[in-house]
Amino acid sequence: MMTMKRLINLKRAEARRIYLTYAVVIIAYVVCQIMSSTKFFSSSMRGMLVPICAYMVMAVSLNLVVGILGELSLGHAGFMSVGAFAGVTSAILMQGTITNAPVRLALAMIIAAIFAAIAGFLIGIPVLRLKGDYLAIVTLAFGEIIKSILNNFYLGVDSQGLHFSMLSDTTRLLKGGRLIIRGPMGISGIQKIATFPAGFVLLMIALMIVFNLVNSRSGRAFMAIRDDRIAAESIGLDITKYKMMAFVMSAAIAGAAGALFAMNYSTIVANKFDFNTSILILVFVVLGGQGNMLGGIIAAAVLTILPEKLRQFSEYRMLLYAVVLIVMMLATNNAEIRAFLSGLNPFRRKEEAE
Amino acid sequence: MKKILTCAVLVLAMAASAFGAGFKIGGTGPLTGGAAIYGTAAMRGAQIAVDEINASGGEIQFELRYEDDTHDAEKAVNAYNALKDWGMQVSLGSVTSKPAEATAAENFSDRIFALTPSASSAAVTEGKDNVFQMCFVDPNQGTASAQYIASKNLAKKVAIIWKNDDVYSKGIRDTFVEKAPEVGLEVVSETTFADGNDTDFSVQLTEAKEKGAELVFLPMYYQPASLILAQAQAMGYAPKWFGVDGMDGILTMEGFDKALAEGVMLLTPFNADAKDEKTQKFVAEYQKRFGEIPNQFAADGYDCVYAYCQALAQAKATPDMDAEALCPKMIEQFTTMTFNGVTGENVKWAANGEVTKDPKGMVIKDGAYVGLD
Amino acid sequence: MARKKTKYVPVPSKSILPERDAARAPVLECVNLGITLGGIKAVDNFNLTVGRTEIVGLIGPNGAGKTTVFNLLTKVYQPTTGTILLEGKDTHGMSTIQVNRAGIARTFQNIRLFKNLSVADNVKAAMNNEMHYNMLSAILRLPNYKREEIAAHRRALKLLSIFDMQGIADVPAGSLPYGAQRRLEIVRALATNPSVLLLDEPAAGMNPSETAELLDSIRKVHDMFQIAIILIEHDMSLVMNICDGICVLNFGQVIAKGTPDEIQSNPAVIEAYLGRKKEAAKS
Amino acid sequence: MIFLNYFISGISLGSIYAIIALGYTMVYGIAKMLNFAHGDVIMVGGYVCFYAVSRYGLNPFLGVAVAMLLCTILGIIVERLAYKPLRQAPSLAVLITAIGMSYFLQNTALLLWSSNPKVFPSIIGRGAFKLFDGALSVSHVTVLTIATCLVIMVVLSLFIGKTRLGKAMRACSEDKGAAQLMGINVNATISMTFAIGSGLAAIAGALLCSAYPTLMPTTGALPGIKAFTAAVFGGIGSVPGAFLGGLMLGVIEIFAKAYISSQLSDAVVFAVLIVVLLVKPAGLLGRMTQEKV
Repeated sequence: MMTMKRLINLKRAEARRIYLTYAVVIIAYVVCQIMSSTKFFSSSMRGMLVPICAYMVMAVSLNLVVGILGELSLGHAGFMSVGAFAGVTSAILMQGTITNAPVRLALAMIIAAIFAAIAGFLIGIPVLRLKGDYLAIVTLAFGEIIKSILNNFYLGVDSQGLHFSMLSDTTRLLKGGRLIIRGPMGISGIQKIATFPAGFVLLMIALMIVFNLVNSRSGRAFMAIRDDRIAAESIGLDITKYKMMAFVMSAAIAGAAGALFAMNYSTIVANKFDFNTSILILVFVVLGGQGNMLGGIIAAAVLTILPEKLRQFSEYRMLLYAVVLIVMMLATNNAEIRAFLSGLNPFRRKEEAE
Repeated sequence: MKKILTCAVLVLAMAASAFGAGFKIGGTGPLTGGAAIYGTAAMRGAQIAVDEINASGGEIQFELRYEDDTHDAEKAVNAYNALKDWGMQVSLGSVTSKPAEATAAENFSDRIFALTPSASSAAVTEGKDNVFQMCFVDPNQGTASAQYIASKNLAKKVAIIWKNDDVYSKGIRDTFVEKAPEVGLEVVSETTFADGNDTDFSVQLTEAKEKGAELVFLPMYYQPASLILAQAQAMGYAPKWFGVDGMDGILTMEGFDKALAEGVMLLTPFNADAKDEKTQKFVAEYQKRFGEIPNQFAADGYDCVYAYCQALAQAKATPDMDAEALCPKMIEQFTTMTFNGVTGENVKWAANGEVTKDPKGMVIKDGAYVGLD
Repeated sequence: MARKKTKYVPVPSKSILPERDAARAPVLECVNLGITLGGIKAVDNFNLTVGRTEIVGLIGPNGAGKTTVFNLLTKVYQPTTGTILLEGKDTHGMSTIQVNRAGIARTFQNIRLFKNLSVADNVKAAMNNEMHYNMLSAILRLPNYKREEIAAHRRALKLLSIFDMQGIADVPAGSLPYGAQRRLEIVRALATNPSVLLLDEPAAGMNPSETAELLDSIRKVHDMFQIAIILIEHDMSLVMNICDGICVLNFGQVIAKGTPDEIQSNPAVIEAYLGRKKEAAKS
Repeated sequence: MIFLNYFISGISLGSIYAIIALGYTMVYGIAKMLNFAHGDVIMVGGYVCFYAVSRYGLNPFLGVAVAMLLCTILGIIVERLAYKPLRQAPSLAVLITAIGMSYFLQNTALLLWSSNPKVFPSIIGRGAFKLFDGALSVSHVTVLTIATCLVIMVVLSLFIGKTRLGKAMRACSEDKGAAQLMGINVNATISMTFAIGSGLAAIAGALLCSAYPTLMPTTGALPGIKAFTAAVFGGIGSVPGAFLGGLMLGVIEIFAKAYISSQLSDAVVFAVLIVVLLVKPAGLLGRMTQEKV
């Protein structure tokens, strides 16, 4: 039993990592708020606060599927899209009745989460029968289908209530009605009610959901399925149910993030949430370390700010971004650099005792 | 290599102009990604105008900065904020419609005046008193096209092929379809394409052909249009073709078989073959610098800067005024002044920001534009 | 399907149920069980009755179909022929998950632990079906979450203490030494409250003293939980020592059944099993 | 007759997808990675061919040969710099690197060749075979594409089945560890696979741009994703599967456009993909590997 003594205490390390994550997020928020109020921040930085929050929440959401459940999703922007459209639509509908903007935002995000969860459920049904790369390609396909449908979806409101149509606008709104979703033109004239504090609160809620879930019977089941599907079945874990749970929960979080994101801009189109956006979010997760929430959050911030900071290189900007991306992937997967980094980080799991 | 050199020269030129106290004028547009061609053209057009104005040594001097928005609303707002940090006094908005809608909202709340070269969706200017457009609004183009086709009696049966995930294409298509029955046109076939689905047009063309369309209306940019023309020829379908301002540029594509575009009609405010001195000078300079013939985006960018130059001079504005002070002056000037540029004579603006200029009906003959009238 | 006569010595017809179980119905009955995998009858005509607290050894040369029997019992494969009765109920059409809930738990020949989970979490994952709080309770940390989690943790530690592993409850399972991993798999299987425990080569890779320890532990488990255990094992001393009855497989067929003493003196077994070993030793 | 016309359009589009999908499937089969930069190698092939033919007046077929050579070199360099150091890394890391490489190639192309679309000179002209008094027309490019695609498929199948290197590739795709033990240089085999895949990409580029003659830095990206879908459709890792998947995807896309809705054709294509995967979880011709318990 001597060897056991040298093994690290997983529970304590995990708890430490969770508290560290919360602490970093809270400190970062306070610092940003102070800097923002003292005008020390450039408008460029200030303008990115909300989208960064939204991307961080997306990273947490995707991490639940990729890092905790161990399945690859290439269509996560689809959930974001559903949330964005549902959230913005409901916010527009509530404009008359609920005048308090933060309350409206919160309600819109909840509705967005519900709609995205429904989408997650529908996608879950076929997805859960598949494995590995085939599952990934189906999520990609669903992302494209969602985009395609939203590009052909028309939704209007008038005194008679809601009207919707597909392919072309046949809603025939009464006078005074408003066509909210206009197919490929998306939604215009959105009231920008998303705020940095709202983003912070959403991120904290997302983290709380994921961390608390991970440390519960459901989370154990997710990770058991990830580590060994056959063994998980052998101890009676309902694989389909837990995969579905993780997918739906992840979709709901992504939906809320989508609503937050959309309400930071005056306009939103379905094409924004395409394959490239899904990949971008995946890059956050992979770069931050699968299953590592704090890593994903930091990666989201860095990779959102990076292209802006590269503006001085004008047309070489995206080229440099690509190079940085490749170099980062090579560096984080290089054994020597890894060892060096883990030496720097006192919270990092130590290598296994021999 | 030549291109890189020119770029270097450009950067130097920009750096040089930074020493003189000029108005800081900034815009966003896609300089990378699939839509890069539009942003790059507008930027280059604007740069030529700025250099010309600065070189002439007049009262008004400019510093131009263009930021990449990759044709994305989110990135456009980031780019806009970067320009704001730089100290932008007047704005060129964004080059493409959806990003422009997003930045226009920022322009409105920050009270920074904007004149967008080419963002043509109506939503860009809607409800914003300080956002103006240099190009036609999409709905007007649709209506004007329908009217034009009917009045010249070009066809009765019309097919439309439009881009299903594009604001510009959709905007024109909507008003065209609305106007068509009024002027006695019958839309017999309506088909679409989208990103990632924009290479094969055989179905769209077959349907138009089967339904007996005499004219095919193409509210789209010239890159897919060139594919449509090539595929129609391959299948032996030769209707009349009618395009809008986005079609301009088709003749300048490297390697394009101009015979394919023979007889294509389009409404465009700009014609690179025009014989007037202003256009010729601009086209020559553009070709010299970039080795390409400028398209309508470049011309719009060019005109925007000259329009600003005129407005600022008339308002007796000085570079030490801040954006907020310039804004009401610009609104006043743009709603009252008349401007002559390469994209139109006697250009005027309405209070809602829409431009009034006459679209020129053009037809392509022997690989060049010829006025239709 | 008609019973096939084998060329081997007839299977002993009498039950190998131990005296103590004779009065009670058997917990597990396999009747005429068979499966064809890739055109080969991997297991054929497999009949076995396991008493409620019996320890049965499943032995045979490599590739005899022992693990396939386990895979049939746990429904990793659906049998092509035959029936499996668990507590008298037909398990036809059940999935691995349902069979586990009905009372069969197993370990694996190639260890399949949840490597990144802690030792305690491996065990608690197996207790999932006896916990009832929902996702909302977990997210909001409601009292029933805390109550059930504490109870589960206590029980996990208690189970781990059978193998004296309670001290390493918070260590990642993947970092344990080999022997400990095998033991943890047994604890994890026990945590699902099985009535039949299937152990697939539990002593593989263990040294003699570890094997002796394992033997004690299996006895302890058996006495504590009063469950039936079927084990596949190559270590004959372990099998002969612990098992009430032994079933010998060769080429997918049962060639002998009986008490350890009977098996040791069965000529067919010696020929098929030990004989082969002799040949191997010769060559 | 219209139906037949649509069918031929579908086959024509599908054969382009098929030829791109071959590259995806080969690399996936051996290296088990989704090489998202494959579409961009195709774009590079297209540009090289364009410049060789339009600017330097080379014979189109010579142009394709030059493109093949340069793309093969490009493939080797990319593999050496970006993928080889990640042989031991998790597959997701390689996926992200491939995407980074895709951005890199696109943006390099943007700087080198500008965003202005180039019109590709068809390698065999724009003529068509007219059948049934012109009611049915099949363009020369279509015929060439299908023929090339078939030839490549047959050659590849023979190559993989018969040659030493081909057998080494198969061994690597089955079990890298075992292949290593058998004395196969796994690293070199994977590198060779990339080289061949990139060479094929050049042909795909020339054919893609001949059939649909505009060339932009983003030309390869979206057909790349479609072709990847096609590869999965047919069963990723399977050479005949890529061919079948590509053709079917093309035909489905055209029929969806023609008979369902041109607006929703992409949604229909992807929906069919999902249905196919539900019925055959490893694609049409893919093999399902059962995990050993």
